[in-house]
Amino acid sequence: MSNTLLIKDKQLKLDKNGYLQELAGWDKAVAEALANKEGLALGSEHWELIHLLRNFHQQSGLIPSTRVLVKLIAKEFGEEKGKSAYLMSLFPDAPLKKICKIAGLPRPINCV
Amino acid sequence: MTLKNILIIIRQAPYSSLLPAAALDVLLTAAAFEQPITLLFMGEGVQHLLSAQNSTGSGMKNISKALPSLELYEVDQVFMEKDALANRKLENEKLVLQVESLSLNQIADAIEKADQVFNF
Amino acid sequence: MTLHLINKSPAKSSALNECLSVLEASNNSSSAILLIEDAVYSALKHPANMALHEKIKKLASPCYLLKEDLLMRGLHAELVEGFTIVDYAGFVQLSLDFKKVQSWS
Amino acid sequence: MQSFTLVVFGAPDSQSSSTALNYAKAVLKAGHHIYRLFFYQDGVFNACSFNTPSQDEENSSVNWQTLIQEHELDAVVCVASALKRGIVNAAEAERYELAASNLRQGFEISGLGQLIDGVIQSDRVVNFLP
Repeated sequence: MSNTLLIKDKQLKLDKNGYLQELAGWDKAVAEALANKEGLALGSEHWELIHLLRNFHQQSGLIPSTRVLVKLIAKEFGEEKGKSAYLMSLFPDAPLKKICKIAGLPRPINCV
Repeated sequence: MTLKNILIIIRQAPYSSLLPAAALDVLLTAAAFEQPITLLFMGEGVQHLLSAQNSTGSGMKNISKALPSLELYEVDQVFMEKDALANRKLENEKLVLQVESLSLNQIADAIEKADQVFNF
Repeated sequence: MTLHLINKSPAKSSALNECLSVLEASNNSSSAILLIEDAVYSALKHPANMALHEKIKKLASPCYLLKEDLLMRGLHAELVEGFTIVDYAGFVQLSLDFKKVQSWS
Repeated sequence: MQSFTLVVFGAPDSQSSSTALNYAKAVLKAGHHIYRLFFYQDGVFNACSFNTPSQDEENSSVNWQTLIQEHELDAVVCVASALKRGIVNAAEAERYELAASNLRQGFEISGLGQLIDGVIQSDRVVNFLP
């Protein structure tokens, strides 16, 4: 069944996979709570990528593939960080799904 | 992997049809498969390049927002039909992306060179 | 070496007209056009179609009509000359005679 | 023998869906191979098992299904188009907590990548536009 994320006075509905149902309810506290559910504590490096992805989505309307996200990171923060290993170290296992979930973006539909 | 030259032609105006958004999805997927891609705006399709669009609240996708990001997808062959803007008195409008123009003759060549054309 | 497939009436879509403009400007005459569904109305002897017919006549590329779509719409006598009629088997064969099929909507 | 991928854009009650079906039959009759049928945009409605046209009308979904099953064709329904239009298999119905699943047997839900794979693998790709 659907679960709910409780943050102070806010109640946010999550879908079965833990994604926000109403993306408009997202804020930093929500991101931290969502990350917590994934066993992650958000540091400045996580935030850097979350803001990058949110800005990219807002500007382009696109959810990038992992490969494109890595290139976007490289373009923005340099080749050192623009590696899938870096993304993987911050958002382990399924990095794209995980970062989308925490950043309050739609679940990426795997087109391949 | 076999590479196929894929030419995607967008000829429908924005918002009148779902086909341009479908064409963009085909393009992004073909890019994920690392196929050589060319994108061409023809006829009414050049209207997608106008930057003054705002579809907020309409429920329609504004695909022009995605065009400046195509470079990240390694799609750098983006063209428009020569005269298509001028014929619509749009040559002084601001565009979301600077693209090269192709004459009809060059468009015919691009079609001949492609292995597959998606003309939406 | 392209088979251009068009399925809209010329009254509703500029597809045929735009396709003809590209073929006119092409150095290569080894393409063809196949009109299916409502595009078969383009072959009617009708003043509105005259400009299209002039373009088609000047073109080196052959122009085909899908038989089943003509019959479905009851079109026989009123067609202009210069079109070749093919059935679905011919449609498949044409798809193979050319290097690729490009659909216009 | 040549291989074909057909892209079906039209809903069951559109002529473009029926053109694609007739074309598919003609391809098989001529002894060629259909590598894949790809149902895209409104074409995904052909994969809905809830379609119930009046008894005196053709059921395009059933006609497609018959062809697919008789010739064991690979019939892929674009997942993004399908979800938007409420066509789901059991797995998607569970994932999105929907009341029922309605994908017709013989069809399979997958991504747009299957269309690009069709472009790469087959000799001809024919788009049946709406």
